[in-house]
Amino acid sequence: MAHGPALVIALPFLGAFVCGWMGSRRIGFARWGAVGTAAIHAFIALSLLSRVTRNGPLTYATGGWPAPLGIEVRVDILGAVVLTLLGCGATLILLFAQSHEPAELGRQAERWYWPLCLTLLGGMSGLVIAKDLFNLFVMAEICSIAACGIISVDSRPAALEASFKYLLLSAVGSGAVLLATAMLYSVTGYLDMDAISRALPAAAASFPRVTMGALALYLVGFGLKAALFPLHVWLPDAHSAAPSASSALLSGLVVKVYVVALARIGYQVWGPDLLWRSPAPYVMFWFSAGAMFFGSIVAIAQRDIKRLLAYSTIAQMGYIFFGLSLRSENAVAGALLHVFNHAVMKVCLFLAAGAMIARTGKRDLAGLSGIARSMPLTTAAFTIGALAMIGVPGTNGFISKWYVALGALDLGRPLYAVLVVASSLLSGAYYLPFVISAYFGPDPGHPRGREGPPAELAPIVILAAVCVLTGFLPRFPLQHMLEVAKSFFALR
Amino acid sequence: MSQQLLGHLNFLGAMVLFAVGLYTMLTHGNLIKKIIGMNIMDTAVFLFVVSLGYVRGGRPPIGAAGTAAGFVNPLPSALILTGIVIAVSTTAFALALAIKIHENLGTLDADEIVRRTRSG
Amino acid sequence: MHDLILSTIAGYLLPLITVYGAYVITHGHLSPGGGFAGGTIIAAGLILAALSWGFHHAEKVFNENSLGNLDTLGSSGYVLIGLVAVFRGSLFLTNLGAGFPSGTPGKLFSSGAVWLLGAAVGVKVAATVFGLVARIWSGGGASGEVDEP
Amino acid sequence: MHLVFSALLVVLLVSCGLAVERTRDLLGAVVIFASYSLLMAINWQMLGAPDVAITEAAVGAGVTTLLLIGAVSRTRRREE
Amino acid sequence: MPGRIVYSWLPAAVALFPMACTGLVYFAGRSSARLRNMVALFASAGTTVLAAAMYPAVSAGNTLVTSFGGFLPPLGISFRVDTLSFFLALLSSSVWFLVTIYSLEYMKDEHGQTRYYSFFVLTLSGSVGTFLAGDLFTLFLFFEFMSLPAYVLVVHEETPAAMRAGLKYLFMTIAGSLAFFFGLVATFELGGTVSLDRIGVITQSSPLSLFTFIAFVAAFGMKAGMVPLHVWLSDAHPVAPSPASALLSGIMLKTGAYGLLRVIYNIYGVGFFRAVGWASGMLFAAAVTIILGSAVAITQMDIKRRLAYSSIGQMGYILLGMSLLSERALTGDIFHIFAHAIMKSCLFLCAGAIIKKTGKRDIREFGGLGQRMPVTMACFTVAALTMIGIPPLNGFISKWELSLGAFEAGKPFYAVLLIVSSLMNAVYYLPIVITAFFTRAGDRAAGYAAPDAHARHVGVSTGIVAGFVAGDQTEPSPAPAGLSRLLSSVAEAPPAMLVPIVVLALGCVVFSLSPANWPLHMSELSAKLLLGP
Repeated sequence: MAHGPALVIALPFLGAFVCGWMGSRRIGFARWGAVGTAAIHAFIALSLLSRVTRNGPLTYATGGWPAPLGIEVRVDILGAVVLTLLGCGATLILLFAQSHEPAELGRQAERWYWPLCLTLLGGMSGLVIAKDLFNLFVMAEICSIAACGIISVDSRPAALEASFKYLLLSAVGSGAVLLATAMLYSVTGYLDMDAISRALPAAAASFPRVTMGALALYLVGFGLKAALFPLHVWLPDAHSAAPSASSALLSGLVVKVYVVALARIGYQVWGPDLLWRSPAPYVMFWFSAGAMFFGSIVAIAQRDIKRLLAYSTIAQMGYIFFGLSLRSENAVAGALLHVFNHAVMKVCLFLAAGAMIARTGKRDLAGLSGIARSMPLTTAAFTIGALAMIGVPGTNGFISKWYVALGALDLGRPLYAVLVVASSLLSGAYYLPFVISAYFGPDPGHPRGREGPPAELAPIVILAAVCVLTGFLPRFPLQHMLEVAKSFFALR
Repeated sequence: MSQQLLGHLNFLGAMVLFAVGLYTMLTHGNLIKKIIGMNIMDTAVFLFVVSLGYVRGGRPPIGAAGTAAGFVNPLPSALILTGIVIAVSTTAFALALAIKIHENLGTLDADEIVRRTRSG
Repeated sequence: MHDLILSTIAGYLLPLITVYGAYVITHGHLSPGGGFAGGTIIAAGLILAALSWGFHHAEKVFNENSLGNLDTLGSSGYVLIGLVAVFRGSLFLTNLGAGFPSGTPGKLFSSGAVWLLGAAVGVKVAATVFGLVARIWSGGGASGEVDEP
Repeated sequence: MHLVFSALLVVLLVSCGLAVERTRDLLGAVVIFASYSLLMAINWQMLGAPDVAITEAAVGAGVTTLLLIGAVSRTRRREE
Repeated sequence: MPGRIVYSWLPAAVALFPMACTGLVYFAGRSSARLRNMVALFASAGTTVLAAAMYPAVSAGNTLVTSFGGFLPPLGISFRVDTLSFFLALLSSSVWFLVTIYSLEYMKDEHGQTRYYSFFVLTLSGSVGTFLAGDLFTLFLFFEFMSLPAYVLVVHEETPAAMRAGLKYLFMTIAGSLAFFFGLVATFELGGTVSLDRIGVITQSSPLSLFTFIAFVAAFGMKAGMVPLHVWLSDAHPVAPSPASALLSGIMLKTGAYGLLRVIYNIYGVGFFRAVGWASGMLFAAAVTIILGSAVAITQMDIKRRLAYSSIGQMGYILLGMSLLSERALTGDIFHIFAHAIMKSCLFLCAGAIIKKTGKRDIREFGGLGQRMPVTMACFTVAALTMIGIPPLNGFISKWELSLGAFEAGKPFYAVLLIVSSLMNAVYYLPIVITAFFTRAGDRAAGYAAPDAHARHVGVSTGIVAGFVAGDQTEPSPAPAGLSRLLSSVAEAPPAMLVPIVVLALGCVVFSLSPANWPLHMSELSAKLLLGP
C-alpha cells in the first residue's frame, strides 16, 4: 500500500468517471460500482491506518517532486483516522443509498448521483490528507460543488433553492480561503504547510496584519463551509432538502472535513503559541458557544425530522469548535474525537430517518409517532443515536463530552464545562420527545412490519452498534486523537 | 516605486471590486445577478493575488526555457488558474440551478422563490 | 439564428480555432496556456460553430452520449496516465522518473508525460465546456461539474 | 505611461463593476460583464501573468458570458 | 476490624448477572410468557443469592474488589464491596425479588409485559451496580443504567398523565446525570482519581470543589427527592405500576442517598466537611424536605401520591442523618435507608393490591377495607406505624439514633424537628388506617364528606393525632356484625401478591428491637467504615 495516499484520492475520481460513463448505459453497474469503489477506498484507508500507526506519518510526493516544488500529500494519524471514517462511512451510506435512492430520485437524476457521491468522496479524502494549502483549497472546492450536486440532484424546488444558497455562500467561503492562501504565500513564499509553519513566526512578526487577516479569512472561509454558528444559514435548508443519503453524507462527513482542515491550519500551520496570540480562538469560542445554544434551541421548535437533525448538526458542530478553541490537549482531543463520533451517530440518525420517511411518506415528527411498532430495529438504532447525541454513558458521545469537559477544567474554567453539559441537556430536549412518541405515541396507521430491505437496514444497525461499541471500548479513535492533540501542542 | 504604486492601485481596485461583487450578491434578489456578483467577487480575489505577486517583483514564470534560475515559483499562477476553473464550474452549476428553479417556480427572485417553495 | 455569412465564416474559423487550441494544449509546458486554456479554446470554437449552425446540427456529432464518452476518456485518461507510474514502481503521476521519454527541452515532445496529461485535460475540458454551454442553450438542466485535476 | 494606463484600467474595471450592479437589464449586465472580463485579462497581462490572462480571456469573457447569455435567454431578461 | 482487600469476581457477577438476564427475558418473552416470568424471577433470585454469597468475606471485614481497566483511560470499571455496599446490594436485590413475585400476579393482565420485565431486570442491574461500584465513574455508569430504563417503568401505563410525568422524570434525570457528569469530571480534575477506595479525594477547599459538591448534591438530590428537586417524584411514583412504584420509592431513591454518602464520606471525607461547614446547607435542605414532604402529603387524597410525598419527607431524614456528621446519626441514617426501603415497598405493594382489587385510589373511599382485605390492611398498618416510628418497630430505631445523633452533633433543634415530623406522619397515615378499619364500606369517612372537606380533614386528623398522643383513641366505628359476614366480605389479594407484602411487613417487625438486630449491626459497622479512623 505504498501508493495508498495517491490511491485514496485517485480511485474515487476514477470511479466517478467510470460510473458517470456507465450510468447512462447500465445503471446497476453505476450503483454497485459506487459501493464497490467506496469499499475499496475504505480498505485502503484501513491499511493506511494500520501502516501509519505502526510507522508514523506517510508522505507521498506526487510526481516524485518533494515538498516546496511538487505537490505532496501526507497521511498522518489524524488523516488516517478521518480517511477510515470517510471510507467506511461512505461505504455504508452508499450501500444504504443503492437500495434507497433509486426510488427517491428517479432514473434521470440517479445517473448523476453516483458519480457525484464518488467525486465528493475523492474531494474529502484529498482535503484531509492535503499537505499544501493549494490542494486544500482545490479539494475544498471539489467537495463544495459535488455537495451542491448531491443536494439538488432530484430537482425538487426546495432542494434547488437550498443548493443555490449553499453554492453562493460557499463561493464566498472559497474566495476567502483563496485570498488567505495568497496572503500567506505572499508573506512566507510557501504553500506547503510545514514550510509555512516554519516561516510563519518570522512572517507574523514582520507582517502581523497580513497573517492575522489570513487567519481570519480562513476562519470565515472554512467556518462558512463547516457551518460555524453565524455562518450556518445555508445548512438547515441544504441538509433537510437533500435526498436522505445525501443528508447523511453532508451532515455526517462533509462538514467534518472542513473542521479537520481548520484544525490543521490552526494547529499545524499556526501552532498553538501563535494561534493564541491572535483573537481567532476567542472569536471561535464565542461563536461555538452560540452555536451550541442556538442550534439546540431552534431544533426544539422544529416539526420536520430532517430539519431537526440539521439544526442538531449546527449545535454539534458548535460543540466541536468549542473543544478546538480551548487551549487544552484534552479538549482538542475531545473535539477531534467528536468529529469521529458525531459522524457515526449523525449518519446513523439520518439514515434511520431516511428509512422512516421512505416507509411512511411522512417527515413531520407528529406523523412519525408510533413508528417503533412497524420499524422496531430502525427506531432502536435511532434511539441509540439520539442517546449518543445526548452523551449518555455507554455511548460514544459520552467519551467526547468527557474530554471536552475535562479540557475546560484543565483551563480552570468550570463554567465552560457547565456550558458543555447544558448543551447536552438541550439536545435531550429535542431528541427525547421524538423518541418517546416513536415508542409510546399514537400509531396513525403505519404499515405493519415494514423494516427496510437488509441492504438498507444493515448500515443503520451497524452504525448504531458502532455508537455503543466505541462507547464501551473507545480505544480505537480515542488513543489516536489523544496522540494527535498531543502532537498539536508539541508544535512550537 | 511605480511598481509599488501600481501594485497598491490594484490592491485598492481589488478591494473595491470585492465590495461591489459582494454587495451585488447579497442585495440583489435576482439569481443571475447574484451569480454575476459572485463572478466579480472572484475576479477581485484573483486580481488581489496577481497584484501580490507583482509587488514581490517576479517575472512571468514561463518563457525563458532552460534557464532554471530565471523561473519564478509558478504556484500563484496555478492557484489563480484553478480558481478560475472553479469559478466557471460554480457559475455553470449555479446557472443550471437557476434555470431549473425558473422552470419549476417561474421566477428568479430570491424572496419569491422562498415564498413559493414554502407554500407548496 | 441561421445566417449565411456567420455560418460560412464559422466553417472557416472552426478548424483554425481547433488547431490553435491543440497548439495551446500541446505547448502547455513551453508557453502560456495548457490543457485547460486549450480545451476551452477548442470548446469556444465548437460553440461558435454550433451557435451559427444551430445546436441541433452539432448534436449529430456531439450529443450527450459522445460528449460523455469524451469526458470519461479525458478524465480517466489523466488518472490512468498517473497510474502508469505507479505500475512502473514510482510514485503517482511521476513523469520522467517513471520512464516517460524526456525528449529535448524546449521542443514539443519534451517533458515526458506532461503533454499527454495536457491532452487528457484538454479533451475533458473541451467536452465538458461544450456540453455545459450546449445544455444551457438548448435545454436540460442538472449539470455536471468541471474537474480540473 | 504604463502606470497611467494601468490606473485607467483599474478605474474602468471598477466602473464596469458598478455598471453591472446598476443595470436592470440582465442581458446588458452580461455584456458589460464580458467587457469587464476582457479588461481584467488585459490588466493581468500587464501585471505579468500571461497564463492567467489567456485563461481569463477564454473563460471569463468567453465561456462564462456564453453561459450567462444562454441562461438569460432561457429565463427572463429583466430583473424585477 | 482490620480488613483485607480480596480480589473476587463476585461483585461484578452480582452487577452484571441481571444485565445478562435482560436479553434472556426479552427473548423468552417472545416465545412464552411463563418462561419469561420464570427467567425474571430467576434473575432477581440469582442476584440475591450472588449478593448473599459475598457475606462470608464481608463479615470477616474484608473488602471485595474487581476491576476492568481501560474503559476510558485512566478510568475503568471497578467494583468494591465493603459492608455498606454489601448491605444495600443485598437489601435491594431481595426487595427486588419480592417485588418480582408480586409483579407476576399484579402484571398478569397488563400490556407490554415483556417490556416491563426486561426493563425491570435491567434497572435491578443498575441499582445493584450503583451500590457495588468501586469508583465514581462506575457508579455513574450504573446510576444511568438504572435511571434511564426506569423511565420505561414509569410510563408503563402509557396514559397521558404517565407520559407527562415520564417526560418530567426523564428531563430531571438527564439534568441530574449531567450535574453528576460535571461533578465527576471536576473530581477527576481536582483529585486525579475518582476511586472510592480512600477517604478524601478532594482535600482542598476551593470554589471549584464547592461547585463540585453542589453538582453532586444536585445530581443525587434529584434522585433522592431533595426538596427543590423533588418535583418529578410526586408525579412519577403515583403513575407507575405499583410494583414499579415500590421499587422507585423503596430502592431507587436510596441510590441517590447512597451516592451522597459516598461523596460526603469518601470523596471529601468527614474531616473536610467538619472544617468547611458546607453541611449546614445540607441540613437546611434536609429540614425543608422533611417538613414540606410531610406537609404536602397531608393534603393528598390519592393513596399513591400521599405515599410518594411521604417518601420525600422520609428521604429528608436520610439527608439529615448524613449531614449531621456524627456516628450515631450516620448509623441511624443507614438503618433508615434499610427501614424505609422495607416499609415503603410494603406500603406501595399494599396500595397496589388495594387498587387492583377495588379500583379505589382515593383514601376517602377506603371505608370497610379492613374487612375486605384484612391481611393487606394489617400489613399496611404495621408499615404505617413503623413509618410513624412507634417504639417497638424499626422506624423508631432509626429516628431514635438520628435524634441522638442530632444531640451528639450539638444540634438539638433537629431532634425536635424529627418529633414534629413524626407527628405529621401520623397525621397522614393514621386516617387511612382508621378509615379502613373503622368505617363501613360505602361510607365516606367522617369529615371527608363535609363541604369544606380539606379544612375538616386536617382538623380531624390533627384531632386524631392529639388523641393518639394523649393515649386516647378516637371513637371506634361499630364493629362488624358477625363472623360469617366478616368472612363473606373478605376479598383478599391472591397469595402471590400477599406473600411479599407479609414478608416485608414482618421485616418491619423482626428487625426491630430484637437483641440480635443484624441490620442495625451492619449499619453501625458501615458508619464506622465511612467515618474512617
